[in-house]
Amino acid sequence: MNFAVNIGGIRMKNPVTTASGTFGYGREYAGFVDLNRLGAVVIKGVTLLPRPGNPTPRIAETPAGMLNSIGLENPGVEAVIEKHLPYLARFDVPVIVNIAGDTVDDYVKLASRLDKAPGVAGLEVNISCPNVKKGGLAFGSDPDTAAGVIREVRAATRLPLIAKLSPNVTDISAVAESVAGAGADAVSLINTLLGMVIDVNTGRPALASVMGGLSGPAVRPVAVRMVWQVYRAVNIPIIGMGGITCAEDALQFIMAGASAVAVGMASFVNPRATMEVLEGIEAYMRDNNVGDIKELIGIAHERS
Amino acid sequence: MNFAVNIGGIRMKNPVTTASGTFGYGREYAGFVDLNRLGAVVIKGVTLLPRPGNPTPRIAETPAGMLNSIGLENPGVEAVIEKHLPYLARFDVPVIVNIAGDTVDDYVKLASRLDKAPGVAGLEVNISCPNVKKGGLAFGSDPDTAAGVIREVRAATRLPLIAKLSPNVTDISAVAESVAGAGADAVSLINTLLGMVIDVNTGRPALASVMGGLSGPAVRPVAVRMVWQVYRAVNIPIIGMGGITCAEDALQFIMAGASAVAVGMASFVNPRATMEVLEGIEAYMRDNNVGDIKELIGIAHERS
Amino acid sequence: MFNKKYTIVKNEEVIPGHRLMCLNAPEIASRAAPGQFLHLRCGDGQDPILRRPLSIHFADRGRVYILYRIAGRGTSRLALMARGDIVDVMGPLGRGFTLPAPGERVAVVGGGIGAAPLFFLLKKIGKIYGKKKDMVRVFLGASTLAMVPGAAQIRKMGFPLDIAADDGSGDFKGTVVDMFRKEAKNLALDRVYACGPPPMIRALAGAVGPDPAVEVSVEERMGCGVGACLSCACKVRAGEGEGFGYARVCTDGPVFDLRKLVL
Amino acid sequence: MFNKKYTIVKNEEVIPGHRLMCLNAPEIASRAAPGQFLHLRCGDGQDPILRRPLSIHFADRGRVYILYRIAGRGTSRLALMARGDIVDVMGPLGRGFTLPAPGERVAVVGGGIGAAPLFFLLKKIGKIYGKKKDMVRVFLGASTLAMVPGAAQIRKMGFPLDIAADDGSGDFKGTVVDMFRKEAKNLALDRVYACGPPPMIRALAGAVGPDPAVEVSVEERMGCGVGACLSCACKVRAGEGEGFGYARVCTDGPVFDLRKLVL
Ligand SMILES: Cc1cc2nc3c(=O)[nH]c(=O)nc-3n(C[C@H](O)[C@H](O)[C@H](O)COP(=O)(O)OP(=O)(O)OC[C@H]3O[C@@H](n4cnc5c(N)ncnc54)[C@H](O)[C@@H]3O)c2cc1C
Ligand SMILES: Cc1cc2nc3c(=O)[nH]c(=O)nc-3n(C[C@H](O)[C@H](O)[C@H](O)COP(=O)(O)OP(=O)(O)OC[C@H]3O[C@@H](n4cnc5c(N)ncnc54)[C@H](O)[C@@H]3O)c2cc1C
Ligand SMILES: Cc1cc2nc3c(=O)[nH]c(=O)nc-3n(C[C@H](O)[C@H](O)[C@H](O)COP(=O)(O)O)c2cc1C
Ligand SMILES: Cc1cc2nc3c(=O)[nH]c(=O)nc-3n(C[C@H](O)[C@H](O)[C@H](O)COP(=O)(O)O)c2cc1C
Ligand code: FES
Ligand code: FES
Repeated sequence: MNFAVNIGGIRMKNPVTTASGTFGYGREYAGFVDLNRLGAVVIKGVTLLPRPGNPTPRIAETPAGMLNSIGLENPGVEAVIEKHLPYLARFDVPVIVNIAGDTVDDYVKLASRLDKAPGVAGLEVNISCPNVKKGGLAFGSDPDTAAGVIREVRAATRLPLIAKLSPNVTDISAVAESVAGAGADAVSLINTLLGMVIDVNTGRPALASVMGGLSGPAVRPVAVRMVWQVYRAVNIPIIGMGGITCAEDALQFIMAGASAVAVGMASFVNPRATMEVLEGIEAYMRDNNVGDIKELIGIAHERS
Repeated sequence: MNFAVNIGGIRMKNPVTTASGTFGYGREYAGFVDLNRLGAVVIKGVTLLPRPGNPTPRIAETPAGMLNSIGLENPGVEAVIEKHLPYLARFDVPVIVNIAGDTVDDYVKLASRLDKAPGVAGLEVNISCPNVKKGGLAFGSDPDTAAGVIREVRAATRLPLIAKLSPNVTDISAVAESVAGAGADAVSLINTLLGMVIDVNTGRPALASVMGGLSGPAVRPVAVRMVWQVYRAVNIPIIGMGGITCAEDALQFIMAGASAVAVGMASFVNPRATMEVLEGIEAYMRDNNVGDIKELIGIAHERS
Repeated sequence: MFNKKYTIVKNEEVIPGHRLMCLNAPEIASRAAPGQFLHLRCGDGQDPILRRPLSIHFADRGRVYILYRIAGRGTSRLALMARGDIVDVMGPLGRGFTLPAPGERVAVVGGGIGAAPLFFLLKKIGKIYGKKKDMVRVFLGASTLAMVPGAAQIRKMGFPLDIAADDGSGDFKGTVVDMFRKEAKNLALDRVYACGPPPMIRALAGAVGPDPAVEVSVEERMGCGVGACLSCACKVRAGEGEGFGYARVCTDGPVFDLRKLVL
Repeated sequence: MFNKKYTIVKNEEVIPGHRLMCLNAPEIASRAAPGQFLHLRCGDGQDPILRRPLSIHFADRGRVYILYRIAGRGTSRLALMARGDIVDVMGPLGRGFTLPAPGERVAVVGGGIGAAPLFFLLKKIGKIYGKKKDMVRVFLGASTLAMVPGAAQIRKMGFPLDIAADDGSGDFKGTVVDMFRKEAKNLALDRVYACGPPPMIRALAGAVGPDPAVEVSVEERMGCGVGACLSCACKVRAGEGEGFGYARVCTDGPVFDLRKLVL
């Protein structure tokens, strides 16, 4: 059986990767998961300078999901290159760095810095983070601005570029087409849905930052729908994510058109979730005589 | 204690109403709920002519929610006026008719027909239904088209108008402002999020119509966030809905800025959900010495 | 129509992957009719969130029984419950079977777990027919003999029972409809009652001939169970020719005249 | 650090609204240190979906104990579980308390359910101190005497215990920090260990004086429990002056040097 997929130039030995911000820098889960067995590791979003992140509470539980407003806490790109990439280089797994900026220039600087760093297989350009004041979400909400970021980043690096799209838009296909046109090698979706919880005992928002990003099984139907729509709109590969907890969930994304899948908050609940997804996909393929994972990508379109 | 609220001219004795399409025409739940105790009844969406609705399966269960693609099955406005409004007229409860059309003209005809029908307290203009091919969602996705519908309907009736907004937009405040400017007396939100489930055993979409509308507790954080945003954008009352199952859920919406709340799919799970929400709000007010429900509307904005 | 919490008296495996649950539910038991169903919550949280419709397998002396196949998330949770646990139940819901008049020649046809509601129907028919149970023929089908629910009880009630099994372990090798087709020719049936998966119902429609009145119980995904949400639509003929409309399985059915259905 | 399913040996109410759960978890028991915590799933579905962090109350002979307050959705589900049920546990997680060297004068201060992890700490201190348990003072506080968990056992272990109760039913009427402030003056403490709600920790910071080393256990909402998600941030001083950064309660803590925290 063949599980290998190629995500815009990143060769993954299987389609299972991690959602940025939910798997730290890999080492946090190394006690539970053999990192060599992952298709790729996508690390926590990195910015040019260190960021402290938002005040707490940063998370709130919601029905079949959670809100987060971490606020891109990270030690900055230099520290990531120094401290975290060398650790990951020990493993036989492509490392994808998720980058975030306040300005287009931030993204460009990050890309050209990481272009020269060893051990980077590709960049995931986060134009969809709902948890920072400037930039982030704003870039991803409009097809033209989104394309602007990708175009500039494209010029700054030869690394494979994955544009991470926001679900908080009227027409995700339009954004996907636009970033594909601007040179993205792949798209990943979805980032979190903007949401909010109020603590009725205090009458205050449950998160210190008022709003946060909703993820988890609750959002999966929205995510599968968006993958479906984007598959029809663009020809570049899709990394699907949003509420994947098991192989069946992952297969929904693959059948909707994703070439790879990322496991997000499910790792918090089950630290071996990535491995169980992988093993479950293998079992499904065995049981259904599917010789190559590529045979499953997008099949629901033919059957609907 | 005072529970009465006024939703753009509709006097409700308490803030608890039903979400269109989840409470039939009232009579289906009359065995479980004393309709006289509801703040208002919002009935299933009605169109000019009868509609058969979509093929089955029309629903799929999702984590803490469900997808539906009923496709606005209804007997048409004349049958609703003849068969269903007279039944509801027996009760001491304002009846709000949810209207849907394929064209602006459909909405106008519906509004002028219902303007003359007895027993209609107001119209909820559904510019956000994801389950019909033309119109519906399309009207609600753009501030200008949305305003266009409301402006024409406004000219056709003196009934209070509630614009029902779609969450499938980049900027719900913009749509809310636009319909308020066009003459809506209130807004209701949210309608369902567009979603999809794939049955991995068949490789086919679980719904016959491929996509459907996601509702239930899963979407509540998105709905509360949108009510919060719209409260800051417009001065007309808001009916909040999306995953309300109990008083605590309802209070989140009220504290975020909703003057009334609608119970949707929770009635399927617990046919007395509307009554339990109402009783729970009363208990909360008693326990917290709140003399008037209006004191709670939007308080989270002051406290954040 | 009630919505109450009832105590489980029993919840036991009867055939592999199938359980019989007995509830202490006097209000429902005294009003239930064959073909009606219950709408149950499978646990007290939101996982799963929707209720599950399950036919009334039998009701008597304050107790209501359901016979269910462990099919997925909801029924798996039901299967974990034990004597003394509480279940939130709406019921009895829907329109059941029209009972036969004494003297009518009747066939009762069930496929797999579809047989669940037929047991209650047979009990009522038994009361109506008294000693004349040989005017009633029962045909049940399954993959193998051991998977036919309640066969012994049906025989004990005095009904002639024929079992079709795909693997030849029954009285007939093949589907229950094939068996029915073969037998029915000679029976001059006035009424047929059937319940089973959609392919079986379609096959039956082709096999049953124009004479008997045929009632079938239909399954469709349900939201509310009370006619409010229009989830459970099933296609029924409207007017002459190709015209159709949708009926609600939960309140217009689940039992329908087979000839009114668009299959 | 393990993630396994363990069997419940006991899950009993010890004080109103609080339960003591004993798990048969040998891998965890043999590695656990005072101040570390477990991250538990409260049920096998998605309601609630996140794990819940609970301190290790005690661990010995293959068994691990947690003492928890029924606070909401998750702990209510835990409370429903019974002997023989299975819980999915990650642990032992986090950095625990630095144990005292024999001879150091120690105070252990707990507020409410905050006392939970201190019991395990006292067991270890007891081993280190042998007969010299009078060099250790234990101060616990609660609304009323009956709400102090484990008082009898702590006395049985041989530690001098003072109880502050808001309603005057204890040795001192008022908060545990007020009692501590009054007593500590005369104690020339080398180390203080504390655990309790944030207001108590803040009050303690004002009461403790510059001399003793002070370690406190901090609570924050958690996602992963292993340092990956950055949910559980707590403010710690960085450099001199006003500067601060965030530490992760789950892996940098939950036990922190009080003077490093920005409260
Ligand atoms: C009127 C009626 C009577 C029924 N009587 C019985 C009975 O007596 N015994 C029995 O074993 N089964 C019966 N069924 C089928 C039973 O409802 C489903 O097997 C059950 O809902 C599956 O739930 P699950 O969570 O275990 O499976 P899942 O597959 O996890 O269910 C997911 C969703 O699909 C729906 N669903 C799945 N299968 C069916 C189905 N066949 N029909 C309708 N909805 C379905 C569920 O309600 C749920 O919303 C009946 C169905 C109907 C409509
Ligand atoms: C390191 C650590 C050790 C702890 N040890 C204990 C202990 O030994 N005994 C005990 O009774 N409690 C302890 N707590 C607090 C305990 O985790 C919460 O009471 C529990 O998570 C509440 O969950 P719930 O579902 O019952 O309440 P809910 O209010 O329904 O919880 C909703 C959400 O808020 C979070 N939450 C609620 N209260 C707290 C809190 N105080 N701290 C962190 N997260 C919270 C929950 O984890 C969940 O994500 C500890 C917390 C931490 C961080
Ligand atoms: C705690 C947390 C932190 C996250 N941080 C990032 C981030 O830094 N960059 C990013 O692009 N996405 C981030 N995400 C979004 C996830 O990568 C993913 O898109 C989203 O959570 C949906 O997947 P899930 O439902 O499986 O969690 C974060 C999500 C969570 C829950
Ligand atoms: C089965 C079903 C049918 C619905 N039909 C309509 C409709 O006809 N018109 C409309 O405006 N909204 C309709 N809705 C949307 C609800 O009114 C409501 O906006 C949505 O379900 C969110 O509320 P909930 O999460 O409480 O269900 C329908 C929802 C469901 C679940
Ligand atoms: S299940 Fe709602 S109408 Fe039948
Ligand atoms: S809980 Fe995830 S970093 Fe601490």
